[in-house]
Amino acid sequence: MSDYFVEIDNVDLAYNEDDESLAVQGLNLNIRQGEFVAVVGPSGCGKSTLLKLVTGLKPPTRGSVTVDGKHVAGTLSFVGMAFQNPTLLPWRNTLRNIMLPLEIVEPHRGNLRSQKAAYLERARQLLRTVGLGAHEAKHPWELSGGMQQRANLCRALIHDPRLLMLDEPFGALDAFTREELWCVLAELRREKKLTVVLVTHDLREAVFLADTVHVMSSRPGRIVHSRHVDLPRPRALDVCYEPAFVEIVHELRGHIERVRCVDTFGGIDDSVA
Amino acid sequence: MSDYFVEIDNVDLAYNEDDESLAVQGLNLNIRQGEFVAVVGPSGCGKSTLLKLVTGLKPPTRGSVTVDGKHVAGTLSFVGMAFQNPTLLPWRNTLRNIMLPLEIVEPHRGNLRSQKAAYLERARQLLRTVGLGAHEAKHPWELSGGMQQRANLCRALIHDPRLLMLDEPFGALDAFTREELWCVLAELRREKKLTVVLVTHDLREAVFLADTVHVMSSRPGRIVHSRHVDLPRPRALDVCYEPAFVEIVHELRGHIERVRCVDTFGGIDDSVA
Amino acid sequence: KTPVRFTLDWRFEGPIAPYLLAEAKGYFADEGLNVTIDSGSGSAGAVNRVATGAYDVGFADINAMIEFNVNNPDQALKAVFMVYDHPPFAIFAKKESGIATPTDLAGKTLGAPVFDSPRKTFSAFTAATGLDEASVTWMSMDPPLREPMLLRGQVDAISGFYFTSLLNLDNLGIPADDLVVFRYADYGVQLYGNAIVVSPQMLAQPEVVKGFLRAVTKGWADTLQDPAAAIAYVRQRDGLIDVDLELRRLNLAIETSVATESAKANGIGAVDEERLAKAIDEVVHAFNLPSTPAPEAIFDSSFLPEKEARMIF
Amino acid sequence: MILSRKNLERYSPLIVTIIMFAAWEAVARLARIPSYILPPPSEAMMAGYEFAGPITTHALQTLYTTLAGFALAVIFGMLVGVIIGSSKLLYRAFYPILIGFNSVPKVALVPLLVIWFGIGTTPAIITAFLISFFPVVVNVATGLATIEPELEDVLRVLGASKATILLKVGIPNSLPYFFASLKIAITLAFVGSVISETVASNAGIGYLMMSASSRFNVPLVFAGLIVIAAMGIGMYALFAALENRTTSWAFRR
Amino acid sequence: MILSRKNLERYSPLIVTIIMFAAWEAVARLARIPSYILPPPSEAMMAGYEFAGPITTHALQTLYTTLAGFALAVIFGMLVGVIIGSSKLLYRAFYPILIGFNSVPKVALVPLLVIWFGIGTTPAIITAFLISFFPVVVNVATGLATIEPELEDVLRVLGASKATILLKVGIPNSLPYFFASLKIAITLAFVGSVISETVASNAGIGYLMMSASSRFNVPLVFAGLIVIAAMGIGMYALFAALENRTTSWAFRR
Ligand SMILES: Nc1ncnc2c1ncn2[C@@H]1O[C@H](COP(=O)(O)OP(=O)(O)OP(=O)(O)O)[C@@H](O)[C@H]1O
Ligand SMILES: Nc1ncnc2c1ncn2[C@@H]1O[C@H](COP(=O)(O)OP(=O)(O)OP(=O)(O)O)[C@@H](O)[C@H]1O
Ligand SMILES: Cc1ncc(C[n+]2csc(CCO)c2C)c(N)n1
Ligand SMILES: [Mg+2]
Ligand SMILES: [Mg+2]
Repeated sequence: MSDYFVEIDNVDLAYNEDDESLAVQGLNLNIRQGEFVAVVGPSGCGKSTLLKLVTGLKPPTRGSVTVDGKHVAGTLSFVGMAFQNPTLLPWRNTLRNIMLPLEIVEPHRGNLRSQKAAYLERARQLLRTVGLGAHEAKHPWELSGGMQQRANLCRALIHDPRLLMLDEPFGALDAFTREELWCVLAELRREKKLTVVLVTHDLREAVFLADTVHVMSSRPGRIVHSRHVDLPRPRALDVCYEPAFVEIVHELRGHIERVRCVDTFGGIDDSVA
Repeated sequence: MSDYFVEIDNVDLAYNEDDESLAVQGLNLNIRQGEFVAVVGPSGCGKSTLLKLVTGLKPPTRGSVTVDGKHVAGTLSFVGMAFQNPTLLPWRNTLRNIMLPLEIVEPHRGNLRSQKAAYLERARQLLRTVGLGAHEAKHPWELSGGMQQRANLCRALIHDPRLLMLDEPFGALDAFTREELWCVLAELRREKKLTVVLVTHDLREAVFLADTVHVMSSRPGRIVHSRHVDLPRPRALDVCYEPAFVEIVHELRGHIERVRCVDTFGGIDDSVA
Repeated sequence: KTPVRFTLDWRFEGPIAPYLLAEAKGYFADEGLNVTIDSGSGSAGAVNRVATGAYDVGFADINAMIEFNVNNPDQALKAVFMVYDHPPFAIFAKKESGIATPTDLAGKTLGAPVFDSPRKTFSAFTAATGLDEASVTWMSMDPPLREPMLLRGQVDAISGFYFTSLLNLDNLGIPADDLVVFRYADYGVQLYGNAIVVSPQMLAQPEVVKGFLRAVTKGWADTLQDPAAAIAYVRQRDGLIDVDLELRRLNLAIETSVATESAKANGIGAVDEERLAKAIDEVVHAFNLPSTPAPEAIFDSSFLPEKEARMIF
Repeated sequence: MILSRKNLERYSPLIVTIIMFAAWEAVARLARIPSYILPPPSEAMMAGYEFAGPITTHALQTLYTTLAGFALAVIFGMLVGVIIGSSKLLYRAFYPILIGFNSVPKVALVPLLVIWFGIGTTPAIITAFLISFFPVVVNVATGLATIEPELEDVLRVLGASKATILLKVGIPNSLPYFFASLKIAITLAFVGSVISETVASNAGIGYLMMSASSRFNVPLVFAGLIVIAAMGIGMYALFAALENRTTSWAFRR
Repeated sequence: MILSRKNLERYSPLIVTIIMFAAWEAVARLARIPSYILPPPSEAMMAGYEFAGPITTHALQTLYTTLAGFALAVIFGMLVGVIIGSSKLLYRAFYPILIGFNSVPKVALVPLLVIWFGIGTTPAIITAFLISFFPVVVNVATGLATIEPELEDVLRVLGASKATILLKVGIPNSLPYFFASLKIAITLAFVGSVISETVASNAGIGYLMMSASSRFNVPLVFAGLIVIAAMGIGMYALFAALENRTTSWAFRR
């Protein structure tokens, strides 16, 4: 048995059975238990698809995905996922949306009735952490875009998942809120020893948080470059201004630019192809 | 008559009639014809609300909104708006989603039948510009998050609106696509002499594109600082590395930080209040 | 040609052969009439259809018509031609139930629709037989349900038209020999049965009514001559009917309700003034009506063809 | 008297009802429509008043059978709707049969029911059930089949079972349409029980109407119709209140 | 013979139908239910074969009246649904009346229709219309009342009129439920026309059944029922095809 927690082995995925064009092709990615991985790449390259593959939401068309030593068939039950679009349930208010995973995932599901008060307090605490303490009774459509995104993040965290999948969780937040939440996330991860996969467009965010940053090619997506971030932990926000940090960001930037350049024949100007 | 195109005069807005807490309070903002305005501020402060006020989607609870010399009552018909969540119609494919405004806004509505081919070509051209040329037949759920956002942007532009309202139009895009679209937008605006209101969290984006950047306070939102950006036009992407540019970004950053500090008693940690 | 809308009391069955025959053979046309014949959904319903003006003429239960006239004097209809001189009203029970005389019905459960004429005139039967009307319990059900309900013992007896229920029961496997049948006419009940009734508007056109009745009389004459041939016209109109069954039904109707002693004596279509008065009294009593109409208000014999023409038996 | 918008909204059903009755009364009187065709509502009301006692008894009987049949229809309708709505195979397999069964007028089956269960309450309940069951099935099935996969994924990623997804997303998502189907179903349930009563029963508004019509008491028939309508509206008010409490999120505007 | 999943799906309605008929046949024969109560389907088929000619004529008549009434129901149902669904005031004002009206069994109104329109085609069409109109109203109104305001805003910001919003967002958004309502409505339309034919007509499956039942030709009654069911399924197949073409977006999965 390998010592990887997540293993993606030469995976292809076609969204439409009949459609030959693949969303990801020849995807290989290994993630160690407790590792914090960031995935970056041009828009539409297959980052969200990657997350769906790991969590079992989409079965691979070819290749295999293994999580925790087991072949992924169907979905797992120790995953927390923040989707790219905050898909909050419109008939639940914010607090009850956050509580949803507790109603589904064991052991919380069984304990929920007896320890209602404790769980409620935990949810409220989490809401406070992201600055939504005063908004727990609001329905999703009464929240601003950034507030929805924060609620979405809370929902991914509430049930203490072992594997955390975050799809651009801070995209709609202002710089300060965002940086604050970086620190919250880093701390949480250290405490609970979470394995995290973070999809983001913000290279600084990727480098600040991750142990390894993977760069994906444009569609059909595959990993074209992986960069280990060897900055010491815990990292303070000041690290962003250190030359080593800036250099990594710069290096990654270069990789993405190259990926997109190839892309000029298949991506941004794909009409030409 | 004043020479402002958009005048927001001491506006309050409460989302719930019975609810006393206001989303924006004492909001004042004037926009000249042809001006490019950026609005920044902490998450949930009322930026999206501001856009809804200007376009007439929400009538102000108190105060008045005037656009083009006329009091806003009901909606206008020369506005292009990209909503924060890309609300594409699920029953239309990407191309037909983009075409929607042409079916509604005069004079296109009247001409659509006779000049179908020309309009289709125009829509396709626009899709190519944002890199979606190969995806026109896809339905919204077959697009990645960033692709949806780009389609959303196209829909706001297709009908040559005089007033363009953009609510974080580039939030889900990678740095390169984003910067490319900055240039597209700046060029378009110069060509058509558009009046643009851009909501964003990216201060570099705001400074690069806007003539004036307004900083909003946290909820209830109002403009606490306005900064004229006097960098010469046209601006190349290199301008971002000029000291004058960096300084403005830094200054705005300070303002937002201050806004959020006040906020410690009502915002991020509003549970304490 | 004068259009005349004619509603039957029930489906296209044997006993209405004369009218279909008259129509098919052009007897109505000969009188300058263009008659359309529609099926009905009950002899009381037929009264209503004529009263409302939806139809000009109906083949309907005269007792129901009397009731209607008393309740709605301004739209009072008139019967102009009596068809069922003896009412086909009857009570049926299975022999095995031990019911042998009408008084045995005391304490039993009877089944019939609420609008069933035999049920509605039951008190005339009880008055004639000495049965205590209050001692029976009625169960209400759709017409086609009553025979199966009797068969399965869910009711002890049913009321119905003699020639209908008898054949229905036969059809279901109970031959007449296994049944006890009390026909109202056999117990001295004076009631009449179905008649041709017309609306007040029609009465204003005596020639039309007369012509209509002439044609009907001819139709009956042909039918009595050769019932089997008459059934063919029913079959022509409704391809679904069972010819043998309808022929039996027609013959039963003729035997028990049409070709009665008094009809043979006075010709088809006529009524006896005295008996009519008694029949009206019975109806008034049975339906608990507030007033008793005069016989002239119920039956108008002035449209009948000459007696010779009506002596067709 | 000038009504505020709010009061106008509150009293609008009453106002419309009154206007409708007034119009009916006017037409019936002015056109001199005889009361054995279409009695003016005042006459129907008077007949209703005169026979208030029996009407009440019969109405309660009808209400009872209707509600019993309706309750069965809701329970089984949801069950079948859930089964059909969550499996494409079962959807394809059973939908046509259901459609076929529902195209058949249930009156035709009442005689069967009467022979099996005897005259009285049971056939009425079953008829009400049979007739009102289908709309619930259709709307629940449609509600489930049109869930947005994105919402479903939120639960699937947590390892939720099909049943859980149904409970947490499927049902709430189709709730507005479930209520819409209840509104259709309750009216049909009334129709079903009344029809069954007209075919074979000694009690209920259906029997009352049948008996009144056989005595040419058309005003009483209409009184019966009005009573049914009133009961239908009463039940609707109940659902509307329930709907307001549970699905206001869907009608936010 | 092993069926592939795809073939299983394709033939499943047929398989279920056959199983159902087989079960019916078995029950009727084994329990020796007399054929005047519940004839086995084979007898019903034979009766149907025997009277194939008249059945065809009557079935065509019923199909005609049903489709005419149904078409009216769809048109007016959409109209009323749109009116009620897009104004809260009108919704509140007219919903109760509609509910009341629909709780009333339409059979009770057939005699009235006969008086006004005579026996035959018109009352059947009107009854089919009256009975099938309400489900369309309810589902269209619900579909419109539950549009997401966000989608609506997309059009409002362009200065679109209410009518345009309806056309571009309201209708497409409620299309799946509109089709659901059509499925309910077509079955009810059949019920309506057949019921009307049993009360007042010389033609149509309703007349056929009535005529057969008054002669205790119960197998023929059931043959009539089977024919109605078959016509209902045929109409459903038509809508299902239409639905597939227009609303596949809502059923993506
Ligand atoms: N439909 C609504 N009903 C009630 N409250 C609302 C509604 N929409 C927004 N709000 C509230 O109004 C405030 C401002 O919201 P708005 O969407 O304008 O914020 P924003 O500045 O756009 O934030 P973000 O950057 O997160 O998108 C928020 O506190 C939000 O909770
Ligand atoms: N449900 C779907 N059906 C068909 N194609 C899809 C579907 N979802 C995504 N795709 C396609 O798969 C490709 C990858 O999509 P994905 O959502 O993984 O991109 P992404 O990397 O997350 O992009 P973004 O940064 O814009 O969110 C895109 O080209 C998209 O069009
Ligand atoms: C009100 C009423 N309607 C129908 C029948 C049944 N019925 C069966 S046969 C027949 C006469 C046929 O010529 C009638 C009327 C009834 N008994 N009473
Ligand atoms: Mg994505
Ligand atoms: Mg916003």
